[in-house]
Amino acid sequence: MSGDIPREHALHLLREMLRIRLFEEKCAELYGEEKIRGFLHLYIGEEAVAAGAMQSLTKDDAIVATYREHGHALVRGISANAVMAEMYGKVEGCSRGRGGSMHIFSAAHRFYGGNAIVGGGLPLAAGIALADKLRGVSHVTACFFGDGAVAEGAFHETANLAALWKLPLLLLCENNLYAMGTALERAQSETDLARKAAAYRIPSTSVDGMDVLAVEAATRAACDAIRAGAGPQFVELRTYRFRAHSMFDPDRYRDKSEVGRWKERDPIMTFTAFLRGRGDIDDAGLDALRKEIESEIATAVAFAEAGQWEAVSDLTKFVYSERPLAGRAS
Amino acid sequence: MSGDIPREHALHLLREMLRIRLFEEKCAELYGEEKIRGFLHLYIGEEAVAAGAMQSLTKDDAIVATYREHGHALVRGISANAVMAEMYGKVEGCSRGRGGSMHIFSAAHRFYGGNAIVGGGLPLAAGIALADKLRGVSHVTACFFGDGAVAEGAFHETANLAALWKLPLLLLCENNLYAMGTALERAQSETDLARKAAAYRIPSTSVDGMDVLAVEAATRAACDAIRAGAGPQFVELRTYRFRAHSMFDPDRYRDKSEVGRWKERDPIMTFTAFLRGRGDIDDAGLDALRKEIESEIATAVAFAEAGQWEAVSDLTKFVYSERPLAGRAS
Amino acid sequence: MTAIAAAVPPAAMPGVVKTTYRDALRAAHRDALRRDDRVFLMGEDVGRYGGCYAVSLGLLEEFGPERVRDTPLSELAFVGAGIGAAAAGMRPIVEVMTVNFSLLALDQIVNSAATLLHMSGGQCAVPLVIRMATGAGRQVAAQHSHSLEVWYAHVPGIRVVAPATIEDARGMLWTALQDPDPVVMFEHVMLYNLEGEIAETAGATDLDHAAVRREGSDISIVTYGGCLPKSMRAAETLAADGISAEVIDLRTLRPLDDETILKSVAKTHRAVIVDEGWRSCGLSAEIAARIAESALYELDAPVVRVCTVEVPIPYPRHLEEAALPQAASIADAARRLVNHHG
Amino acid sequence: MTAIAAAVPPAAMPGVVKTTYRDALRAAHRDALRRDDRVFLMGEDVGRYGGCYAVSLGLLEEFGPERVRDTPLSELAFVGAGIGAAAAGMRPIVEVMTVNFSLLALDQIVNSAATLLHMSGGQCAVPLVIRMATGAGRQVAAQHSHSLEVWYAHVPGIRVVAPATIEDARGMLWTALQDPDPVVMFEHVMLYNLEGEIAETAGATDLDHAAVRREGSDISIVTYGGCLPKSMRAAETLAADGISAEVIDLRTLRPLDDETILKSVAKTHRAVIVDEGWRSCGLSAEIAARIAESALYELDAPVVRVCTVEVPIPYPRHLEEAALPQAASIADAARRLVNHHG
Ligand SMILES: Cc1ncc(C[n+]2csc(CCOP(=O)(O)OP(=O)(O)O)c2C)c(N)n1
Ligand SMILES: Cc1ncc(C[n+]2csc(CCOP(=O)(O)OP(=O)(O)O)c2C)c(N)n1
Ligand SMILES: [Mg+2]
Ligand SMILES: [Mg+2]
Repeated sequence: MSGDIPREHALHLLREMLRIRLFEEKCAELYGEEKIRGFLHLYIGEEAVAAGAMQSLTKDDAIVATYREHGHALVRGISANAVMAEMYGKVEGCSRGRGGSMHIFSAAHRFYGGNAIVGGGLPLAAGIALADKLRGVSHVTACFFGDGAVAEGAFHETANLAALWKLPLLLLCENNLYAMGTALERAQSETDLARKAAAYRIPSTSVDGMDVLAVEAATRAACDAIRAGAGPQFVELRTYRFRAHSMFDPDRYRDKSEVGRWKERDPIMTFTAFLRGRGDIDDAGLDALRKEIESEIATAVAFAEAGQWEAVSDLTKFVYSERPLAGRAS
Repeated sequence: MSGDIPREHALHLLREMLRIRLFEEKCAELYGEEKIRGFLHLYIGEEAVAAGAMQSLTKDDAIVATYREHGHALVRGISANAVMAEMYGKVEGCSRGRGGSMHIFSAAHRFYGGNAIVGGGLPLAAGIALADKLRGVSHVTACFFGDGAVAEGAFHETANLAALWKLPLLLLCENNLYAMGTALERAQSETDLARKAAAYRIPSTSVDGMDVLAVEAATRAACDAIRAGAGPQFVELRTYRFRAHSMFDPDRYRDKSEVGRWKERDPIMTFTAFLRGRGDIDDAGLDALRKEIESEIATAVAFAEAGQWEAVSDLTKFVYSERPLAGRAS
Repeated sequence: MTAIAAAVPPAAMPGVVKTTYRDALRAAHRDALRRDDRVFLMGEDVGRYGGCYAVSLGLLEEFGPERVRDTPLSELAFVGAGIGAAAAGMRPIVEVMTVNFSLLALDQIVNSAATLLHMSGGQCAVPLVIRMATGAGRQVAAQHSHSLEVWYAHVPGIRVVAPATIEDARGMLWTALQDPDPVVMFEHVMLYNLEGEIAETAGATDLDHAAVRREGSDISIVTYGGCLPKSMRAAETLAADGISAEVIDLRTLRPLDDETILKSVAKTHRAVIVDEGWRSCGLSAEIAARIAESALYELDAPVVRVCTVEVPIPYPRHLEEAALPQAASIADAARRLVNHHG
Repeated sequence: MTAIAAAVPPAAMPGVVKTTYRDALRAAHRDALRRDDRVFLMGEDVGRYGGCYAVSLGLLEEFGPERVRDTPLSELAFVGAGIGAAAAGMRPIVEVMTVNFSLLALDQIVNSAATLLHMSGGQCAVPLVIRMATGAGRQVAAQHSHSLEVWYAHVPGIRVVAPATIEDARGMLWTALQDPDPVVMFEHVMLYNLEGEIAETAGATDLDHAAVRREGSDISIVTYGGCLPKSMRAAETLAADGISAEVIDLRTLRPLDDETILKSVAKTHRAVIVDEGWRSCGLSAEIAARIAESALYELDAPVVRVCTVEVPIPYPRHLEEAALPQAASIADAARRLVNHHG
């Protein structure tokens, strides 16, 4: 880990990772209590990716994520209250409770979901990038997707389109080595995913996704290139999920020892050690940080608990829009 | 062109190319007369590809082609009679007239169509190859597709599946530089299509598709590798269509001069010159060959003309099979 | 669903010009591209080639490659990109060559375009128009001749329209572009060459109401798209036999304008539904079901459906013709129905 | 369409065992893999993971990775590969995790599987079984809760089945595998945990006939799949009110067994159709249309459809429940219908 990072920023990164971790541990608990239902995909172990990658995005940039997106939403700045209320299915949730865990949206944050079709976010993201490009603004659209998505035709078609049209699209492949129960080498004939991008002439890098600073550096470089007009960039983030694929997954397909080895590289643990080593934080500081976050989460849970169920009479609201958009000219 | 090819085989190649050329010129004429209807996609200019590629396939190998497949059907050994009757839509056609120009089938020749969905043949071909592999037979499935198909998700997903499962699949990319009116460089960010295969660890070669001997050599090498168990192979055949995409295409999107330059490399013309140079054939021989083929085609037209229209009462026949297949065990 | 009012056409002296369905569509595109700089057209061969049915011929030259955008063969990605661009504030028109190829893009249309607004709690509207050709009649066989409008009409969150006249070819696009939600527009391949006259000033047309294309009192023929001209011909034949047929052009397949249909049935007490889709689970089933639900006691005879025979469309002309609804089979069905005495 | 007779079950003393819908499906797979070496299973996570609904748990260990084949995430290619393998003589079972993801494979299913036999003039049969989960009820929101059976039921060239009981979960697969043509099998997600008893010797079940799951005389409830248990519960409630409901389980959605439906309606003169698909252009529309066409004069009241509200399914339980047909709403509809006097 590089030593020249300002203390404040370092602590910010630690905080973001810890927010994801503690938020999701709470979610797992709430799932056990049946407060959260449906599918719940935890990001625990992968926190460095969302925390690091989001640093170089401005508020005008856009984000498209997957069903494993609570972390991304939190780091993006959607409040823990709004995310938690969404997990509960309450009207106060950031998607009005309609989407739940897999469909977190926030127009104010240009956070375009939460997509539960593997690979489904990729074409959408290309379109958002195209819109920005056509408008002549230099925003980046960051699209997160898993190693599993790389096998889908959607990845291939989108990569080609993005490269051909030099779209300002940041392709962030969260390679956690498994697509549900299918290990990467049983899903891809070429397991070096960055080489996929090369087939479209998209510049690519692979980076240790357990190292938040490495993630930040690699994605920042990619963002800079995009803003400089170089077209899409691909960053592979090599990471691992510590938990099962979803709460339904009995996790029979991988060795406990493999999980154990990866846990030794826990991004929060290693980064904490690094910061301790630099003297940026001590036990008391950590304790305080943890307490702050726990309180943020407790507030979020209370907020969600106090939230309202949408009236059944509103069920069909927003199937269609309520008013026509005005034509710009007419 | 390599000089060590036996005369007989050389003449066979010439004959096959000329059969395609003359057959299709006749088809164009018949289209003008409204004997052939619907879409008609001519292969003229690309004859060296089908003629050369088919040489290393045995009768047990399988073939999947596109809507531009009359040439492949003829070289495969489906009679000109059956193909022409199909173009007419007569019951005597190889698909009973049901398919027409785009859907030539022959179970006896393991010729699995004639597919009019761009890229649609690729997954099918992988499945046929999988069936052969599961049965433990060492047959090859050859799948022809265009440069345009390489942009479809179907190509990507199929390539990955084939490589992952080491399927005996020969991927034959007929790169004629255009997908309808869209030039390759406006459809692909990476125009070196053989590099696409590399992204799946599929061995690939590119070859001059206007040189029938080069095509034969490259596809034979690929077939040998497949039969030796090396898994799928990709061969890019660089070719050009002299005619418009289909009979509806006014061909406005490319320069006459470009077409002219490619016509100078007419595969039949250059191969004829090569054979003349070797003393394999002279004017009289060429004349005789042409006459033979013209007579074959005239016979085919007569056959098609004399063919029957399927009874309207048979319209719904073969929507479903007529008898259940017996379970092997039961 | 929002009611999209037709824009008031400018009050100029209405000269009348000859045109075709194809040219009317092209004029509608030109108009839209001129009026709103958020509008752009993308699809396979819409640019250099001019559109596989020549709808967009000349538009690349007029509006440039950014706004008339050729795509690679990748239906899933470019339709999805249209959805994303719409969500991000543009007004894309995405052309898919035919409904047959749109199967490759259905995931994006159903799982994203149709759901984004609802599952985001109202935040993520998708003002997109997807155009595609549909239907048979050109002997292009089983992979190019489907009519799958009914699939789209099944999906909440999208609007489905089918211009069957030159006026609607000219006018529906602009109305559709004003819709804040995704609109799928079906153009029947046999209509492109349709010729007729149109007011020079013709503008946006209504998407909320079915049109009574011919008034009648003995029987209602309910149809849309490519079957409208056939139904009109059938109505003429019937008139010669003394049967007065009312012909309803649905125009919008989702949501259906029940009122116009039921009003007609209440008048004629007999209905033939004509639909080029396959019969089972086709659009005509929905219309028959609605009539049976809401106008059962108005019916003097069971509703009759004239649909495509349930086969993949074969290549030969005589089989293709036999598979499809035809003016004669429509007239026959109508005649039988009028003579039916329950 | 070929009539597929059920294989005669071996004449053993029929002991009865407790099982679940899921286990019955698994037993059916095991059986098929043992009986016919041309059978293999492929799909995402069918092997190591044991199937996303645990249907194939243990089969990899028993039959090995060639016959229980995990695929990458590429629905278009592996469904297409199943079609190709079937055409080349194998008997593949392809599992698509849910109907929602099958949209990615529709091109292969509609443009190839359903057309190959016809457009090849009878040469290229596709004896393939595609299985997929369908339906809502698990709060998995708008991209995982569709019921699109009706789309498949619209397509000539394929057969569509939906086991709603443990016997059918056990027996339909083998019958489907004997079909020379593609069969699409829908398993409702809420049925996997269904418990019950089954004869130890239970074997193939009939695919040609709908089943009368409960006899009744006042009203016919026509349904299938995940709505069968709800309809049975509704019938019980109705019985308590003195209304005798007949419940018909369609079992095969294409082709529909009109005879059984019409016979029931001829007896009860009233029909409620219950279908978890969206109402407009749903399967229930087809059934309503057929009743209106063929049994109009048998009806004492208009046919009523109980369907899913036309929204993308929302996540919260109360909204999901409100969107779907429920025993109570079915019973209500039936009660209203019985009290209806036209
Ligand atoms: C098109 C599609 N197919 C299958 C699924 C079921 N599914 C959900 S997540 C998942 C694994 C995806 O793996 P990956 O892309 O690596 O992301 P990860 O879950 O590891 O973050 C699968 C198979 C789906 N949601 N969408
Ligand atoms: C999925 C799909 N999209 C579009 C089309 C329309 N179409 C037919 S052929 C063609 C061009 C294909 O080009 P290529 O693959 O290079 O083959 P070529 O015609 O050059 O031999 C197009 C766009 C189609 N048939 N299928
Ligand atoms: Mg993964
Ligand atoms: Mg080409």
